[in-house]
Amino acid sequence: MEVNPIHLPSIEYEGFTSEESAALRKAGIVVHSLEQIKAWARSNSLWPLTFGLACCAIEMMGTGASHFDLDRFGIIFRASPRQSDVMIVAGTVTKKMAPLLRRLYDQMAEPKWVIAMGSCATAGGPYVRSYSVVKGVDQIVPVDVYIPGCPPSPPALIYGLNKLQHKIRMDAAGKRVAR
Amino acid sequence: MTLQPFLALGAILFGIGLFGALTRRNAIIVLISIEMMLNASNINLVAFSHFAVNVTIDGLVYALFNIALAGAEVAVGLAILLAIFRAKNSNDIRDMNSMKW
Amino acid sequence: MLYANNLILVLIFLALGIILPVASIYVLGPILRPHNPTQAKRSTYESGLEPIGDARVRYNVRYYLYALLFVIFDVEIAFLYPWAVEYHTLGLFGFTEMLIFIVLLVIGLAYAWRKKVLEWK
Amino acid sequence: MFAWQNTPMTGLHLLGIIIGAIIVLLLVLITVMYEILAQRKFIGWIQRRIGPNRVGPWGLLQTAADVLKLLIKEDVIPAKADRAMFSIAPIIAFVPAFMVLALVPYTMNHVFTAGMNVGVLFYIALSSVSIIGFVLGGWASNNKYSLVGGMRSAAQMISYEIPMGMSILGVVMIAGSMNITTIVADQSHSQFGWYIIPQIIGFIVFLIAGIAELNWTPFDLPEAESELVAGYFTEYSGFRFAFYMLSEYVYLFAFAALATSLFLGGWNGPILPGWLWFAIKSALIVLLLFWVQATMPRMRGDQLMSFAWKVLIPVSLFNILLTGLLSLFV
Amino acid sequence: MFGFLKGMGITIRQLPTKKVTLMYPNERPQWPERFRGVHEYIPELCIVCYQCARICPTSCISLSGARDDNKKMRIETYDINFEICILCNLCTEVCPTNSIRMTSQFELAEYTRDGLYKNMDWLYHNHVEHGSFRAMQAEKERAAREELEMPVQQKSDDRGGDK
Amino acid sequence: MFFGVPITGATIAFFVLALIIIASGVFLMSLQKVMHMALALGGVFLGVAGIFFLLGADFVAVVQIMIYAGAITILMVFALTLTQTGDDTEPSGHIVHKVVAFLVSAVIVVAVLLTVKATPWPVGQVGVQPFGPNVVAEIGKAMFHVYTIPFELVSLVLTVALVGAAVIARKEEE
Amino acid sequence: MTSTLHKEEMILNLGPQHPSTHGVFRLVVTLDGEQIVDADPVIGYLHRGTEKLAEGLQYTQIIPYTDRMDYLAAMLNNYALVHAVEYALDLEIPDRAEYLRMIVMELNRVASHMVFIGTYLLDLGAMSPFLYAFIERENIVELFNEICGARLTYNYMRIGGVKWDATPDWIDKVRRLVPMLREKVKMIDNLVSGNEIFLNRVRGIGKFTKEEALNYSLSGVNLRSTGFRFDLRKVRPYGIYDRFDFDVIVGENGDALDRYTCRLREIEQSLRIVEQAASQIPEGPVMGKVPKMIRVPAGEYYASIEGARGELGAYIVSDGKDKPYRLKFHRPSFVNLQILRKLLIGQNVANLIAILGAVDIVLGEVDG
Ligand code: SF4
Ligand code: SF4
Ligand code: SF4
Repeated sequence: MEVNPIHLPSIEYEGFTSEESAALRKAGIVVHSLEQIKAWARSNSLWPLTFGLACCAIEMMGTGASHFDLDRFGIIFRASPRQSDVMIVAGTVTKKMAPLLRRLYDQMAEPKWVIAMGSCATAGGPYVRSYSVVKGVDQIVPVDVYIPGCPPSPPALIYGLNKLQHKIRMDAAGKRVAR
Repeated sequence: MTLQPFLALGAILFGIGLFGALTRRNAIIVLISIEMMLNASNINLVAFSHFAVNVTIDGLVYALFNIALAGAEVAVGLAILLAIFRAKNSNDIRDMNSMKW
Repeated sequence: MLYANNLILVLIFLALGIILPVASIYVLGPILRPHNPTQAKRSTYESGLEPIGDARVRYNVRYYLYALLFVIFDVEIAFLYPWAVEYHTLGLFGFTEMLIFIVLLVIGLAYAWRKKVLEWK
Repeated sequence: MFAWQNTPMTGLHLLGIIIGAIIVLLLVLITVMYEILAQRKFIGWIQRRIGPNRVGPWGLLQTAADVLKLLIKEDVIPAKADRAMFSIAPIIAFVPAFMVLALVPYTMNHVFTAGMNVGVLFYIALSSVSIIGFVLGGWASNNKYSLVGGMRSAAQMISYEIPMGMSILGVVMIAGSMNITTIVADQSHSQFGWYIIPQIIGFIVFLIAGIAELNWTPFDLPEAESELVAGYFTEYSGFRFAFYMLSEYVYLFAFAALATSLFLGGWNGPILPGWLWFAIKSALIVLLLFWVQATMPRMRGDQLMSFAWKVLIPVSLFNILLTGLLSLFV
Repeated sequence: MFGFLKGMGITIRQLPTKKVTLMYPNERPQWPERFRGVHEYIPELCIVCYQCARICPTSCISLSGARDDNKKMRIETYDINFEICILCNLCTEVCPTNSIRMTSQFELAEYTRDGLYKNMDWLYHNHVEHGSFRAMQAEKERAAREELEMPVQQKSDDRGGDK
Repeated sequence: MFFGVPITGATIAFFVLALIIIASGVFLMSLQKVMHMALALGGVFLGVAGIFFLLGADFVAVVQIMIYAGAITILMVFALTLTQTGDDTEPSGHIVHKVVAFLVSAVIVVAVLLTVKATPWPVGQVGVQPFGPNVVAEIGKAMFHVYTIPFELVSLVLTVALVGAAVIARKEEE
Repeated sequence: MTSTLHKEEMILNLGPQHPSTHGVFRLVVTLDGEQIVDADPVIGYLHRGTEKLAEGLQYTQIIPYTDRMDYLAAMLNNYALVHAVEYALDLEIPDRAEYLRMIVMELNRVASHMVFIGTYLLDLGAMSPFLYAFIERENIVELFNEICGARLTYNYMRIGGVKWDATPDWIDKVRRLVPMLREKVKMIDNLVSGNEIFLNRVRGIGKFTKEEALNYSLSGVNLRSTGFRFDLRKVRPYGIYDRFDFDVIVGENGDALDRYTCRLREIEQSLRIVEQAASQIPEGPVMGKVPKMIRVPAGEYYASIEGARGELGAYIVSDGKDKPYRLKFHRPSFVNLQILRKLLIGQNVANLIAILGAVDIVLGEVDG
């Protein structure tokens, strides 16, 4: 039977070579559901790195606080990159900070995701013309979700996090996330 | 089961400890080796007590005293080692040949 | 009553206690988890910076003093327990015996206290 | 009643207790998982928020997701770390925690309770073995936060082990036994009732020392997030980290069980079945700890140490003498 | 000596109190009328005066217009780059015709940066989903305009800006 | 039967424990990093505790775990961190020295082993409780009735050790 | 042989990514055991070049940038700039606008101190007060959201007035909020103020004297905690502060505990101001007569206000254009940070957090 390229995207199963994953992909549903269980666990236990850079960090703290309560989604902040799954870049990334940010990202254990919170992290925001600011954190680390705003309000951050959860699940199901 | 295996085990452990005490340079490791020898003697004490013709509790009490003294010995021994270490910046046993530091 | 049975139970718990982490870390884990150790990932974490110097430096003697006190007092506890179990039968004699024992150690503790061994700077 | 304790061990019996032990293991793991969820919920409520509620009904699957995630999370061993030690340290920390559970008398019929004569001391001895796991983990990571965290936790836990051991002495003196099962049984017909009554000082010391041993707020210095990032397990990821966490929560469980057995009469209680009483009492202890955690700020290292040596140890010694005098003349 | 007990009392008293948490994805936040979410833009009103683009501190508005048959300025393209827009409100403040205004829409997060570059079409349809006070008012205005038979731009279902 | 030894639970346990002890001991002697040695030391101590359990001396076993495997090992670890000198490997001695030491130890061990084998020992049974149902109580009785003076002396020794160790360790602080 | 101690010192980086450095602040501490031998603050990880950017922006356009300096007290930052410009232009501000400004500024001061109290206690290990403080802060933020449409970066003030008049029931809401806040602040205070653990951790820590504080040119609570009565709202009343009755809170010992209690009690004073302002507020316009294009006459101007963290000043050098030739902010966090090194040496790591937290810096303000 012809393999429909749209329905079977080229996801690589972790721990398998590409040929093996191809074979597994043919086998289909079983492995898919394993991947989906993994994605379920991962998306429901996104532990962000405690990493506030600037003003956005205050809104990030506010999101974690009682009024919006990130704990509802199983999101708890971890201070060590080894134990965190997602890096919420909340604030302005300066050129002085950039290598550190990259190192922290590198030190995170896989799988890992990045959320660019606020226009500063997305593209430099108000400081887009500044000499000392990196114009978007995607120049340093791969970003999964961009949340605009300056700062994004807590619900907007939650919206972004939900979108990331959606992406994790969609990736596991082999579907492209809706753009 | 007889007493012999236990005594043999004690002897081997003692031998290992002795070898360590003789060859090692790091004073702390020497101390560790001595502790192993003490442990070997404890095995013997308890085993003797267990296999004695009239079973007595004495061996166990001796072993307890032995452990207590070992604790005290380690505490003081390590304290002295630390003091020497701080004076000479070395814990090589060869550097500890004088009583004055 | 066969006392050994209790020991066997403890032994089984010990075995399970070892099997669980070993199985999950070394057997189940490698199948399920990604593995991609890069040089950068394996670098030591220190607030995002390159660490200055080695972590394994000689450390303050302060901690050692507590460990030392701990050994001595642990020994004391080891002697207190048989006494406590037998306290019913020992009576006043046992009480005085232990009183002497404790008082001596309290003197030691008081000395350490006075000498500011118990301070932590 | 499963009379395995009084018969010679046969193959069938062995199989029986192995299966039983596995069931206990699973039950404990599930309990611990819900302990964590309960912690998040309870503290959340105190903080006027909801706590986990979106994973599974009422968030019941939250911890399952967390554990599963940690299992499938990459396991990083830093290049500069001492590989062998780094791998083995969490196991050293976890195994004693789990072994302690063999001694907990859940019900009157002591199914799956090793009635060891040295029961109480066994707990103390094992928890000091766990400390080695913590300090070695900190050392092996070759990370400064870990090192300081490991040293701190070791210094703190050994300091509080002394008052812990001493506070139990009073109970042992009254019961005349170190066997936990015997102690619990004794409380049903003791002239004092539950031992919390004659041993109130001992209980308080035990509680404080136990909280400190668990690295629980306000004694959570080793993991002092605001200072040492994550203490001795800063460099740990994935399931090794999970085992550190697990050993902590298993100890929490064991501590609550021990407090229940030694001071609160264990399974004793009217009407309800014994295991339920046991569960209720230990749940109350656990909730008390959560409550304390939600309220207290953290102590400082030096204060923590002086508190152990200058307050708790003298008080527990005093308690021993008091108990001695009391049972001499009463 | 036992001052900490007071604290314990306070925390336990919070236990039964009403929880303040907003169950966001199920429950929508009640933003006030002036809330500055992402903009909406009504092309019919715009007179292409460039004031908004000029005041914008980050220069994230780009627009172009041309004269139509009636020699009136008509907007042709109007894009806001939400990568760098800081939602500062200055553009809406200076707009003489109120054709650019803020909505209470905050649910904007994209998987790509390009997705945050929003065109006139997107901005025009932005208000509809969220029936805040202001959006409803805008809807009313629009209805009034439609009665006056002002031409409305062709609707399109595609909101993506990354085309 | 295995080399003339009947295979019972106790025998298996003994051999496993002996293996643990000897392996840890040999590890201890052959390892290079001092921290690893501390860990191996813990293994030795725990193995010995297991032997005590096997011999029915459960109280001594627990004390062994508590003091040796717990307290003393922690003390060692602390001492080792305090005396780290950059490279954490232990300088190994001269090879001749080692050989001589090995011979001396081996001779002693073999001599003892031969003596042990030659002597007729009484035969007991492992696993039965030889010390009565409650070892702790027995020990308590013996210690507080028979060994009163040594007991008090121990407290004296401990006090002296406490004071002495504190003074020595403290001295360098100032 | 004299014993030279051979302890190796350990150099530890705290920050920039560290849970309790309040942002991207880096502190290189040299440790002997847990004792701090040396401490070297490293800043600049959030240097965004605000002042340079301001040279290319019109005065109105700079206002959003001030929001992002001390992002915990954006209203006060707004005011610092518009106040300086108004001072330069000698503008008349309508009364209602002034009152609204006072209300939002003092509320913002309360919110900022709330964050301080919350994060400080979080640093000290207490979780709940942090969340309680954030709940109350959220109430204030909601009010701001209502009056200007943003939760953190308000961009509310304009040269010559304020952007929005209050919504019809806004003033009422403020009036209702004040007693509630008062109660809740007391609650948060009760939660820890009696706690022995807390007191022992902050009492006598990070102490400095009046003279030292002046030598390091500290301002704000850091200065007042030593007993020096200096509050720009009193000594050089700007705006309409002279119409209100409030006290300047001073401490006695100049330690971390004093700084904590000073902030706590300042909340009370701020609430008093808010109360008075809310009851006196007149009707009227909220924007004064302002030229369409604001051009500051050539010259140099400096005006300062009492920010949430100390003297917050704006220094404008103008060449008569619509954009400043040079704009410099006197940023209190930056100045207050200087004393940190002195305070830290000789302390232990746990105290480090207590001291750093009590100085109360905001990195956006430190780095500019
Ligand atoms: S996006 Fe805005 S609020 Fe966020 S860090 Fe940048 S300037 Fe601050
Ligand atoms: S809100 Fe501000 S940044 Fe955004 S487009 Fe308008 S003026 Fe520009
Ligand atoms: S200011 Fe208003 S009218 Fe002028 S170009 Fe912009 S949107 Fe159009």
